[in-house]
Amino acid sequence: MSTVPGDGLTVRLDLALLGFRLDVDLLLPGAGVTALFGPSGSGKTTCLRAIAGLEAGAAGQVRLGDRLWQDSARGFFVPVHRRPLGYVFQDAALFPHLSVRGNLDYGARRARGDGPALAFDAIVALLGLGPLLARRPSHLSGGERQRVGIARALLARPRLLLLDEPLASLDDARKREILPYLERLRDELAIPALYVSHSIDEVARLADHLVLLEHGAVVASGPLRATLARTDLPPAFLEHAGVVVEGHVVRQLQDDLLLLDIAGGQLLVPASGQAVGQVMRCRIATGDVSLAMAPARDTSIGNQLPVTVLQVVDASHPAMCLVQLDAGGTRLLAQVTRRAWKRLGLAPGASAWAQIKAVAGLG
Amino acid sequence: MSTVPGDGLTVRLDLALLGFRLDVDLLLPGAGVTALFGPSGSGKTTCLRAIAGLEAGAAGQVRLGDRLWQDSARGFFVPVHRRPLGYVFQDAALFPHLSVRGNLDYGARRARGDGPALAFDAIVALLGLGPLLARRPSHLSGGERQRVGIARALLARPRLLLLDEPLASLDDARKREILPYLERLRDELAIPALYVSHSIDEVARLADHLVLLEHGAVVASGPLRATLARTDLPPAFLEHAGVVVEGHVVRQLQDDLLLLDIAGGQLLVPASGQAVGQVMRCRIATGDVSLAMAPARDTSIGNQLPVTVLQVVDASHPAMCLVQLDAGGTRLLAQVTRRAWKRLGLAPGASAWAQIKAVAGLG
Amino acid sequence: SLRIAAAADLKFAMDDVLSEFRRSRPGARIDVAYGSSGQFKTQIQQGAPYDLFFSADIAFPRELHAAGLAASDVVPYAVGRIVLWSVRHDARGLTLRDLPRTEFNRIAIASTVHAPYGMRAEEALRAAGVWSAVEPRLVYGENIAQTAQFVQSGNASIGIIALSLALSPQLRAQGGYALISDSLHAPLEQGFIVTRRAARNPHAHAFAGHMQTPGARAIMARYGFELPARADRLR
Amino acid sequence: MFSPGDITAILLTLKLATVVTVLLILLGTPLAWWLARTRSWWKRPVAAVVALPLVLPPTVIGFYLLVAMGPDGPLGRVTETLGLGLLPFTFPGLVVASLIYSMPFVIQPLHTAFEAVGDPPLEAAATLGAGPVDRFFTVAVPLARPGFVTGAILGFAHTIGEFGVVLMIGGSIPGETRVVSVQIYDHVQAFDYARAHWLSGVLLVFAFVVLLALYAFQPTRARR
Amino acid sequence: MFSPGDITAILLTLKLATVVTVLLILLGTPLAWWLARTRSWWKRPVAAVVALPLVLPPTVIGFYLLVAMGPDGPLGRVTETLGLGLLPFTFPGLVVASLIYSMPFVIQPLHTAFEAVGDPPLEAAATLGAGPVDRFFTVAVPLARPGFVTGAILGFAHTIGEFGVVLMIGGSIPGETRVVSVQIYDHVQAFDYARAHWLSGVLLVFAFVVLLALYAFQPTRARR
Ligand SMILES: Nc1ncnc2c1ncn2[C@@H]1O[C@H](COP(=O)(O)OP(=O)(O)OP(=O)(O)O)[C@@H](O)[C@H]1O
Ligand SMILES: Nc1ncnc2c1ncn2[C@@H]1O[C@H](COP(=O)(O)OP(=O)(O)OP(=O)(O)O)[C@@H](O)[C@H]1O
Ligand code: MOO
Ligand SMILES: [Mg+2]
Ligand SMILES: [Mg+2]
Repeated sequence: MSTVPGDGLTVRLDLALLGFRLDVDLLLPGAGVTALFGPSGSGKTTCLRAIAGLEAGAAGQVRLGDRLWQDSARGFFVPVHRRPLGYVFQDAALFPHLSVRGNLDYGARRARGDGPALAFDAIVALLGLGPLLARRPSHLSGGERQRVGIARALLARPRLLLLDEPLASLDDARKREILPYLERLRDELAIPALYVSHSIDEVARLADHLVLLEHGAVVASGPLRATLARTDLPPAFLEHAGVVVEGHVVRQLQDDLLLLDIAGGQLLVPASGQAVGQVMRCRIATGDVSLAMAPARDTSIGNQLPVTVLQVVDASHPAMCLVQLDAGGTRLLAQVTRRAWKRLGLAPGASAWAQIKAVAGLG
Repeated sequence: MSTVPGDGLTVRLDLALLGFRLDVDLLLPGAGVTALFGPSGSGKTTCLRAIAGLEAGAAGQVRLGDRLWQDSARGFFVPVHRRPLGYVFQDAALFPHLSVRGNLDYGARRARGDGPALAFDAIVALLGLGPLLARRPSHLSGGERQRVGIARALLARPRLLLLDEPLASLDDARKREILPYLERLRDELAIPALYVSHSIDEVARLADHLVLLEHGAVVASGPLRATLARTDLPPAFLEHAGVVVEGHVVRQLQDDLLLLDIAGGQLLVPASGQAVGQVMRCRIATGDVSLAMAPARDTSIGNQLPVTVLQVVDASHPAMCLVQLDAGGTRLLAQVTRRAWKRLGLAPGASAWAQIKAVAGLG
Repeated sequence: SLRIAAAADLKFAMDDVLSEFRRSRPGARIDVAYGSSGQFKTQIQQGAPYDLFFSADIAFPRELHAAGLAASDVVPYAVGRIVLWSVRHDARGLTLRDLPRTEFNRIAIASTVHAPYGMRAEEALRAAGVWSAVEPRLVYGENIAQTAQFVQSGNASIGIIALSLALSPQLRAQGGYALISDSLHAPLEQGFIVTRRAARNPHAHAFAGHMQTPGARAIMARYGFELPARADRLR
Repeated sequence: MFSPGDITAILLTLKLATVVTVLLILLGTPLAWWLARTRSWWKRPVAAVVALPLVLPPTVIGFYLLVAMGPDGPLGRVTETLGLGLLPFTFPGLVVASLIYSMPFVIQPLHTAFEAVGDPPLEAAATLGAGPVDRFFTVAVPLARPGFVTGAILGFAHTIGEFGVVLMIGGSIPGETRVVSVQIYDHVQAFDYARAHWLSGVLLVFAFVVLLALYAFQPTRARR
Repeated sequence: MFSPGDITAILLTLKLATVVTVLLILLGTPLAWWLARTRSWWKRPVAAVVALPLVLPPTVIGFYLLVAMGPDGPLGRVTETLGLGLLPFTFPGLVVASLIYSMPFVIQPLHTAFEAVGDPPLEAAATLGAGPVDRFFTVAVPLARPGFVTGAILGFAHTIGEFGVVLMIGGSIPGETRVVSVQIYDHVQAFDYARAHWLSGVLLVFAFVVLLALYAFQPTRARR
């Protein structure tokens, strides 16, 4: 992940639609996944379309690394088909006159060559498209269509991936199959991706960078961890987001657990393929952190860290509050009842123990 | 909720599509929400379409209460437009030639009169469609389109709601706005709804009845609580599902909490509008239950119940297992690490304390 | 009122005859349709509301008469003549025997299948012994007016058209013509009938009579029609 | 500029083209709808038969119609029995002939447009309680608007311009069957080019305006 | 049954209809595409002008073409300067005239069909690296197939059947410009009804087969 201008994705766009204006100025990393998050109608799709060059009315600049794609001040505009990108449309946008295979081949045959090559068969297998290859899109289910759209974009060997809610109509099982694959893409291919999603789980898992859009404007933009630890964001967002921590694997334990060194302590995490010494990312949901005044014994809770209370903010339900904690350098966010907050006599500066019920390894 | 045949929705259908066969025999309650759950391509949409009468090739019987809709053995078939239903299509299927208002009016004007009447303005406000009324569907965002589709179906005053992933492309905030409304619909209107969703949260929150589809066949069908407490279902499903408990509100506490009487004890739950004496439903996710050998003190965890371990089954991650617990009549499901399971020396029949980090009130 | 169906070659002569006749019957509504004689015959057989039928070929009114569709005898009113006509060349000194010359690369005649003027043109070309020489260069007009247009537009270097057209105000100014000897082809006998539906139409009988008046005959002659003997009735 | 005959012919033509276009849309719509929706074996043969009159020369069609509608023809017998008299050489006869000849130009675009409507909006309408007729008028017809515009344009223009059939079946009776096309044709045949040009020019300008107005009903393309 | 003249005419007609249909598709496609995609102010006027030749009687169009292509006409001067000679009374002349007259029947359905394609599939193709020409041929054309079928059917049938223009510009030269429509017309005019019926019958049967074959290219409706 890098934020060197010459290496990243610069998006400075201004576009007026009917009753809506998109006005963004973003400098995004040139590798890894940037999540685009925001309520319905906030301009996520419009932003992706403008970056792709599909919005003729968009003024501004788009630059990927050292390649300028658009600079309306200079009248410069690289047409869509010359921008080496892969676009997964919100509604799949498959070619109705081609079979599934025809749709996939369409992208593969025009692959612009400089993006990473992916094996046709591997992608077909991953997305479970084997039995569907001969079908027409009109004979597919909603989720099947979306999977074909993902495969088609990947096979085009893009240098930038634009994903508009690619997993929205997939079941959890299928999501869990595809997510690791997208993670691998992120890590191995080192191509940047812009990922629109309504699912914080997906975002927390995949994204390195987070952009929050509202009413066509950028509310927040920054590295995932830093952004998630901010308490000035809308509570509904914070609650669902949780925090993301990173650490080094120090030991592999039996029972498929890993011991992770993080700033301020150690965590036990379900293994997900990392070797000792590797960096691992985990998400800790606000709801999975409880507070106690002393470490508990004889509990199935495997992780307990001494923490200092930093501040408390409102959660979206009045019975609850969000407590920001510092665990020796690692920021945590706990959602507890106001009742418990009072009963435990907590206040900023107080010491306590954070009991972490679940830590999700994010690969 | 009733399962008297004369009152419920009988669906006995057999339909062959290209490379796919739907063969279901369901008796669903005549009120409340039935969730249709299953992987992509499992036949959820096809099943909804067949119930609506949109699949001409479907053989079998459909009956809503005392009204027969279809009986192919007798050559009886009520055409779609005479079935008083509201259908929210997976892809919205708005009329491209009508404005948003035109789309809404289309359903409202043809409202079949026997379903419950809903105020136009209320629905428009709820779904945030006010500023969009004059727009064409082609000028809407993905989520906006879906919201129009929901409003249109509701305004048709249906006696049966068929909802095909109505919230799939909506953000969490918007979902949280709409869900209580759907809940109110469920409770007040007493019309049955079939709800396709990939989100267990939505399902657990809304559904009274659960149908699991796989490869066009019914894997499980039954009341939500009973079905969620089954441990013979796919672990990926169980993990995400958690359990649902019901109890009576016995007291309103300060800090917006309610005290709930359930079989085997009491629970503290964030209030969501219930009065003392009312029944309230809560979902307890598997990840929110931890086990301890003794009650903990000085912790933010507000709910601790003495339990007996019933059985343990594999979770989808090898480091984890699912433990079924009996809390004096209430079944709970805890997801704990195998390491903790061993460390605490747990086994079927053992006594322990269930610490419940979060209980989500479902209204 | 009076409705007349008249062969296309009569266009100019008939217009003049009619303007005279109209003067004698103010108030009467008189319409003429000019067209293909054969088509008129078919239409009258199917009940077309024409009171008088002036055919370019006397055979058609005869057939109608034989079928009982006439309220009068068949009256021959003119004999048509054909001419060589060109706007590109001076046709005045030419004869049919000049046609094989290469400068006449396209030669227009009316349809030899159904247009009376075309049939006579073919007969004349054969009689002059040039048919096989010119046949590859022939282009056929659907009727005689179209044939004249082929020539007039310069697309055909020369053509065989009706004398009545060559003498018409519109074409007289352009090019010149050479009369083709009527010994080379059967006579273009033209005849008319009063149709059965006009049996009791006084205007129809009046106009039939008017055609025999010296004034009408003079007009016909001016447009190059040869006139049959007065009141000569053929059966 | 214009003779009274020209003006009569223009008015007559307008009347004919309007009546024929309206009737063609009314009659052609159900047939085109059937063609677009049916799964019957007959679909393609019927569609081909609709286009078939096109391949015969207009005058020949006119001839066959003349014979069929004449006193000894099957159609003529029917109209006479019904007390309608004979159709040839009357305005209604012209209308019938033009209907037959211009039919394919209206049916074809409607057929294509109805096919392009697709199932989803019709299904959505059905679930909202719209019966077959209701959804036909409130969904299929509005969505097939481009086809209606094209069909009206082709049908209207072709009825104005066609004259082979009209000449044969109409017999060029002023005020009754002598339409502008016949009038222009007569001017050309009489070498009266000035009047032919004038009349053609007026016809073209007028038709241009009508066509432009029809195109104004063509919806513009949506952005996404 | 048939005279050698009939057979020559049939073959000539086939050749003409085929050449004209192919050329119309080739020439009409870019124009229809422009009409469907442009946001230019000219769009509707141009679309109206394309349909305009329809409103003039075929023989009158033929007359104007005859003059324009003649030695003193603007087109004739061009063809003569180019050493092509004059077009009237030649097969190429017939082709040019038929192109002009049948053009709207091909342009209109193509225009409608291209408009129905819509942006999404073209945008998807662009993001997959397909340039304008590429996506035109691989996306727009296949999706507009119904329009091509309709256009081909109307253009083909109309070229076979139209004879006013052909008569005027062709001069009815056997083997060169005397097509079946003229031949049938001649038979009818010569009261040779038996041969007219025969030839019409054969033409109808043949055209029916061709049209049916064209319809076989019409995609069937998708289920959802
Ligand atoms: N004409 C058809 N239309 C839709 N699906 C078809 C058709 N023919 C066969 N199928 C198959 O039927 C199966 C069931 O499709 P259905 O749309 O009911 O799935 P679903 O459960 O709604 O999936 P999703 O969650 O992806 O929307 C799919 O495997 C699909 O490929
Ligand atoms: N032609 C248009 N097409 C799409 N959206 C338009 C158009 N004109 C105006 N808008 C508005 O632009 C806003 C942004 O739309 P956009 O599709 O980018 O939203 P989004 O963030 O992707 O929402 P969703 O999550 O619902 O897909 C919406 O409020 C929409 O109504
Ligand atoms: O008047 Mo004719 O029938 O064209 O020779
Ligand atoms: Mg969107
Ligand atoms: Mg589905």
